[in-house]
Amino acid sequence: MNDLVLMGLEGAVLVTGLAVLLLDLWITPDQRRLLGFGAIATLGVIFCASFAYLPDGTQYAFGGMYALDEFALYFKRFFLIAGMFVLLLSVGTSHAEEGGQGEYLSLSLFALAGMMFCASAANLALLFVSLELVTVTFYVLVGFQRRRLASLEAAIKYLIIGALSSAFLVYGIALIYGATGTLDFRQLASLPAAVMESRILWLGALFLFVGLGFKMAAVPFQIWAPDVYQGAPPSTTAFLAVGSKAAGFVLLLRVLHQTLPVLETRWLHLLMGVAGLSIAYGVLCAIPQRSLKRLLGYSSIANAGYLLIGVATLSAAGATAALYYLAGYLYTVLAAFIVIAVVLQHTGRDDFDSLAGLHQRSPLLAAGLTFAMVSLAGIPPLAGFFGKFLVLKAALAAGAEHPGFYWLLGIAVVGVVISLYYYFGVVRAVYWGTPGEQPAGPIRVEWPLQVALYLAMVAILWLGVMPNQITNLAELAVKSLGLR
Amino acid sequence: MASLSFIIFCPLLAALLIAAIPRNFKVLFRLIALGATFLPALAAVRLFLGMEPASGRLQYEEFVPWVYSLGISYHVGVDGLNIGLILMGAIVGFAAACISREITDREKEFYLLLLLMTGGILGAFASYDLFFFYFFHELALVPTFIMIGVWGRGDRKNYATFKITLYLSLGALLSLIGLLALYLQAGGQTFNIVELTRRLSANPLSPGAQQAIFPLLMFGFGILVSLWPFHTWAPLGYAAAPTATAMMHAGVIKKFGLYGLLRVAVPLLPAGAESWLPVLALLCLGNLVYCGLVAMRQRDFNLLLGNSSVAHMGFVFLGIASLSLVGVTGAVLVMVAHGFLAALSFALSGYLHQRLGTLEMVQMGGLLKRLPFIGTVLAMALLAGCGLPGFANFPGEALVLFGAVKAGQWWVILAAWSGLVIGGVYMLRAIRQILHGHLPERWAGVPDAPHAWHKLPYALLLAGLVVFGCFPGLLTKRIQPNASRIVQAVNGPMLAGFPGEPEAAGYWLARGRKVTGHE
Amino acid sequence: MTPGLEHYLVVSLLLFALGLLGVIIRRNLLVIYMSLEMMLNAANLALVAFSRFNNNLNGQVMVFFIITVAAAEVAVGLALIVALYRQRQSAHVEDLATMKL
Amino acid sequence: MEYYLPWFILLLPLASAVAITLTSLRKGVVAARLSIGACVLAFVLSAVLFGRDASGVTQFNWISLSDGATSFIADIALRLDPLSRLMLLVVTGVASAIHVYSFGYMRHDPGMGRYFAGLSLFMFSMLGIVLADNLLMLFIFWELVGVSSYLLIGFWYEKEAAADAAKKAFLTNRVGDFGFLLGIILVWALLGTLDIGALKTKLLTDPDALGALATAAGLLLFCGAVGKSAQFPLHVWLPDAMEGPTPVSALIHAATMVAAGVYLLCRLFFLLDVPGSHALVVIAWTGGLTALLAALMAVQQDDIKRILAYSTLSQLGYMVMAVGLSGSADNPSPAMYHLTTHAFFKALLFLGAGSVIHALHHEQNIWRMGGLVRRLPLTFWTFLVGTLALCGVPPLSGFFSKDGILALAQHGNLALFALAVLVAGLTAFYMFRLVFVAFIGPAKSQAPDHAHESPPVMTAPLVVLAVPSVLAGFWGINEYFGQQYGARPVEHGFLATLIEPFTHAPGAALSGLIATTAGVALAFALYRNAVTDPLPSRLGLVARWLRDRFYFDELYAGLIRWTQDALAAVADFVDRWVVAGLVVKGVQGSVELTGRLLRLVQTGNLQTYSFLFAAGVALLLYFALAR
Repeated sequence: MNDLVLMGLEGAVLVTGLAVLLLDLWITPDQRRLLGFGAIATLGVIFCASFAYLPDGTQYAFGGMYALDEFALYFKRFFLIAGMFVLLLSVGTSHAEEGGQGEYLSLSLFALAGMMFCASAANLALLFVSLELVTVTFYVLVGFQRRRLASLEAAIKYLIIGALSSAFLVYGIALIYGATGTLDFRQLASLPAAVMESRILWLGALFLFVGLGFKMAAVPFQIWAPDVYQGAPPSTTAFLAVGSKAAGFVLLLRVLHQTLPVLETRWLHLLMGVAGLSIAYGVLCAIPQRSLKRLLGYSSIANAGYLLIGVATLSAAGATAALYYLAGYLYTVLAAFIVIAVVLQHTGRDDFDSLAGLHQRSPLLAAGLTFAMVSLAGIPPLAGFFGKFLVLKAALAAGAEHPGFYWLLGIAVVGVVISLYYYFGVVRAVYWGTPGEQPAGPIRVEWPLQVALYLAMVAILWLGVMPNQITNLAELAVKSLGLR
Repeated sequence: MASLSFIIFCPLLAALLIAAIPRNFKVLFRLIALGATFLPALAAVRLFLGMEPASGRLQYEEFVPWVYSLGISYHVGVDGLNIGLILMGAIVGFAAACISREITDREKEFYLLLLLMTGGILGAFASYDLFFFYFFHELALVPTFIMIGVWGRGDRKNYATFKITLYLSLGALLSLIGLLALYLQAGGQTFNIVELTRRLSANPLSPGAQQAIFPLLMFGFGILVSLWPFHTWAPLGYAAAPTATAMMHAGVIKKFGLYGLLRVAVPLLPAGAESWLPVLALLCLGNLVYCGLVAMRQRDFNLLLGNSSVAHMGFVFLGIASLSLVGVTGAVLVMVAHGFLAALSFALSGYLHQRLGTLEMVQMGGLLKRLPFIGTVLAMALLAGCGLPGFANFPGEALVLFGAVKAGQWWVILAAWSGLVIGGVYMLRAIRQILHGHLPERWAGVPDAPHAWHKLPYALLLAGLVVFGCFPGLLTKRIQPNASRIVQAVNGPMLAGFPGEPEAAGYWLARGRKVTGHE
Repeated sequence: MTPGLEHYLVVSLLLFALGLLGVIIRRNLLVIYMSLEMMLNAANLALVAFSRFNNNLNGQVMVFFIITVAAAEVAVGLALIVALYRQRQSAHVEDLATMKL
Repeated sequence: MEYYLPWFILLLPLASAVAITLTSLRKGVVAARLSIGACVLAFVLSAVLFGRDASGVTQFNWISLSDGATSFIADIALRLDPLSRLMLLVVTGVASAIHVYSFGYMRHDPGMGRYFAGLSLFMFSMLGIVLADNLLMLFIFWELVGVSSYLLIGFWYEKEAAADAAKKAFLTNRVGDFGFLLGIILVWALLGTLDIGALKTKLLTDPDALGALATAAGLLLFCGAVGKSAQFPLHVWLPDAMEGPTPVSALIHAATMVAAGVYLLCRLFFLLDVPGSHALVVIAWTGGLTALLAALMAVQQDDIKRILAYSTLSQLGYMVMAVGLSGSADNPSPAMYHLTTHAFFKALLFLGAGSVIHALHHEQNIWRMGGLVRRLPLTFWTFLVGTLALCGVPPLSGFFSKDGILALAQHGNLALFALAVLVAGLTAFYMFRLVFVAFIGPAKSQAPDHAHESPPVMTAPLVVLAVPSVLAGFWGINEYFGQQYGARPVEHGFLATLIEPFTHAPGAALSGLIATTAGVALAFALYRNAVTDPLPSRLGLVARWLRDRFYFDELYAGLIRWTQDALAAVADFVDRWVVAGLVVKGVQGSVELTGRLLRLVQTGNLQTYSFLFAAGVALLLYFALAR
């Protein structure tokens, strides 16, 4: 029973998902919105409930499969917030007409549950299952607009590359199991050093990293990201950019620091290389981009790189930086996708030209997109600045031991500068792009979206001006991971 | 009223207020902006007069911990080094708001950004915390880009926007890395400059670390100040910028890099300064001579001003690089003087551009006849720009030259040549082409500034130049104690630091702990 | 001769490599998908073999999970491929390149 | 009271300038009254000071910085000693006359307010130079006179020539100031103070304090004088400066400002006259050369003001030469003496020329004048007095002051003596050429027929100035200045003063007289009745060289074009095309190109994607396992 209580948050989300699925059968279409709000409200309750958990150290459930600590809670709250925004977004936009709102909602909730499980995975089996729960539901979510070829195409691409990465992941798990005879994180962590030297184990860990790298959209496993971001419905893309990426990071951090701690130093160079390549690739490819969603796809690759810098330092400061960065990134990306969703709805396009004159058609949307871009560009006082600040600080600190970080810093700085070029390109299109022949009537934003957008903007600003609370939480989380 | 936080947050909160007002109330935006810049200017004057001049102590301090775990706190105060800049910045901010009458399009956003700029840069000057120091500067910097992009002029507007954005961001990031490195090397516990100064003067960093960090700061800040050869953004950017933006950036925001060198880089990294400042002293010749020569060739008045502003920065670099009391004091004086001067010149060129529609100097001529007020002020500004006594630039530049000779830098000869002769050539050429000579038919109806209200910003800025030109002692006696400490941190036996503070190490941390109740 | 761990592993690796090769060079989505299944099964084989030679059952439990998840994946994947086929009358990867660069 | 008097004197004109600028730029008469009042009051106060023999220093702290090692104290410090007391009197006196004259001359110019503001500003700056007891303060006012001169030369800014001349004057002066500033900096670096009194004490106690750099320091300081006093090679601006209103030429470009260079040399004589310094030799020869060149050029000028301008140049050369020759006597008072008398009679000459120009409605070419004796009698007679004084005809003031210099030269350097005598002859020649052609000879155009004598407001100053031009030789000016340098004043009777030159150095006096007579005679022979200039046909190429001022302007124009302007062009090219173009655009372009190339990877084809994914894995394994 205690086990179930510890797992209560995920359980509640799953039950909500099932309830939505069932209720959807009985209610009339006009009530569907209410269903969505109900789900959101439930998530809100669950979010509040998450503060009732006060883990003293790490608590385990289900024979050590499931771990609950501050680290897991940090991410669960993160995912819950992401989930609430995504549901708001999907309720506010009407793409659900095609498939059925109920299904979309419940699938999102299942994906959310998967992510929350990821945060607590303490066993390779749970890692695999929770990750697959996320991935498989996302196959459907990406392809949800199945009459739109782009959505379908994105789904198929995501499916094939995702399955490929799953195969590597599974094989990696097999190899780790082969080398050590266990799937349990605690047992893995307490293995004698001799076993840790095994090349098979290292190979397995690398394969595992392939699977996680796919989730994070880090180079060289980034190839799917632009196409899928572009093709998927905006709410899905937002969830993909925030939740799915964070799921990859939460698992990576846990595997790095709690599961195979002796291998940490081996990871170092690998992570540094991947981080540098991700930043460079994402930033460079984004320069000529004209489609906003695709641009965010590339930007997501670059941001994975920045996050990986934090992770690669293998220090508490770095991990804290990554955690804070993710929090800022969450609101920033959500704000961007809320705007994109509305613009898509009204113009059917998401290229820069469709943004022209946006500041007249809807000052709110223009402001929201500006907030998002400025924050992504890492400019104070918004959240993106403090995130980059912390990441750079952590990298510099790590540079004392590993001079390679100085190179990484160089790439990061140049990356930021280049990224300004296209982020400001977006702002420019919003404020002084010349509108074409499209009707320039004002865009009415539905109130759920308005609320969501306002909340996201406030959060972006708040995180930037008052980062103290989040950094404190992140520090607690990192401490529970065993990092000092 | 005269608290520092009021000076900083009055414009920032006014910006929020403007954001909240619907865009129909056009008059209101301007009124709010005027009020929210006038009050800080007034307060800054009071602060300037009210501070204890010759002690070099930190005054009007305010301290609020912010992110305790990282050692970040909101800590503002004034001493001799920044009081001049704060005064100048506040006055220029007000003048820029006055001058922005020409903006008739999207006033709401314009004034909002202008206020952000003003508040941000004043905050940067007042901050004694590295984080806020940087944070506030970025807050002021970004509106520059947007303003150039939206309200800029000329067909090269877009190119200029991107160029200035990329350059300045690169500079800011480099300096950020440098600041972070400094913070980490000093133990990673506090961003507080006072505390850092104390720690580092007791326990200096290893020379290797200093020599590695100093260039980051030097080039980072240098790019922000258009250090040769990273200067090409400046003339282009200013030529494309709307008047108020050019005034604020060239006059005030640009000084941040110089201030950073003096406040952070040199006193905290004395060994680094010792080995890198000679490089700076050589590069500043690029500003002084090369950019001066380039300015001689410009046909567009704004490009001329832009290049001359770059050239003037060379004096400040030279003064800092001289590492002598006289030179450093002169450098600070030039910073303040150039702030007034650059703001004034760009305000005037903005007036000309608005009335004539062009700034091609060959098309002008004889305008003094039509514009007795503007023309006279312009002539005075240009003469001030070539270092005429009576205006604040002269004592500053002279002190820099004296200081540089004392430091044994023979190239001061070239600097003097640049200041006296090359500067004279292009400034007089401008007067000759714009104000003197025959008045072309097409400008026969150009109106002068009609009444006192229009004349106010120009008069205010000119007054700044003249007051500090005639009584530079007002500033130098405030600067001296601090400049002296900076110089002695590098050369002498005395430890850098702030006089009159409790000497116990960790005082600031303890203070922070007390306030937060944090363990 | 009784087959040792190495033999199983070699077979499993071969299967995995074959599957990967299939994914890369085949153009029909269904075939690609079958290749992917083959890769998963290669992992299953390895897991079972390891389980046998490590003398614990964790690996075999894992295999059940994998088979279950693979089934779900196949269900969703086939549905998507069918949906695509309905729209384009084709299941070839060349017809899936509207989004690029 | 004596403490405040010099401040009053200094600040009165400034107050007037500020008041005019702020209130009455458009009200010319008010402006004139303010300005004249300030000037005359300053003159009265100067006379009071002079009468009291006040001396001492008062100061206001301008900038003061010091730490253990260095101290930099720049005070606005006013020094009263014989040199500044008399100079105050001379400057304010001449200026008062000229201010009054200007009121008549500029009567109908709409810019009169601006004119008087400029004049007052000039007075302020000039008095600052006279009173300065600090090198930096000296430099400040040095620059300020430069700018007021700039403003006044360019007074008629709509005239292209005036605007150009103003610019040229300012920039040429700037070149000299460049050296001056370096000199000040050098002196400060070597001696550690800017205070003139302190410098003097330092050098008295330790004459070798300047060391090996004594010559360099002296010459750099001299650069300032070269610029302001228009010595060769920076003499080119002064003739052009005649584009300004004539009273300005009289005040600034004849009597006071251009003499400031000489005053500077005398003020800082203790810095030049140190053992081991060869600066004085260079100064003497520069002065001599300037005197000769300018006199030669004056011979072939046709513009009445330009002739006077070259004459001024030539006389300034004389004074500078006198300073240079004073090394042995340690007393440059002859230079100051000549400066004083020159101020009187040259101001007189310029005002006379102004009266002529005014009467002829801005006709300045002497070959379009003639017969003005009858038309402008008062102007003629005063002009003649000035001319005679300038030529050094006894017993007029110029004779005594010039004789002092000739005696110095005879005593010190025979080559320079010969040169000085030659210049004296040339002076007499070109001045009487002017007098004969413009006043006495036949009328050469219609213009003189309608000429009328100027109003009393203009002629009165002429008379006032004529008095000292005649009598200044008997006032013991030389001895007064001598006190400054420790010379014992000698009491002479009137007669003794009159014949003193012939008893003291008869050779010099006689040769000067002979040269003057020869000059006048030659002028009489050539120009008594000339309608056109006979010299060009007789001298040919030489005359052309003289007329075209030895092509110095062209030479400088070329020099600037091929050095500074060329450098500027190169720098501009580099900035535009290499730094901004090649480097910045190159970096930008290559980054963008990389981006465009890199994204070609995203083909959209699933097969490529899975291949790249697998390749990525392979790459990862290679790097992770191979090492």
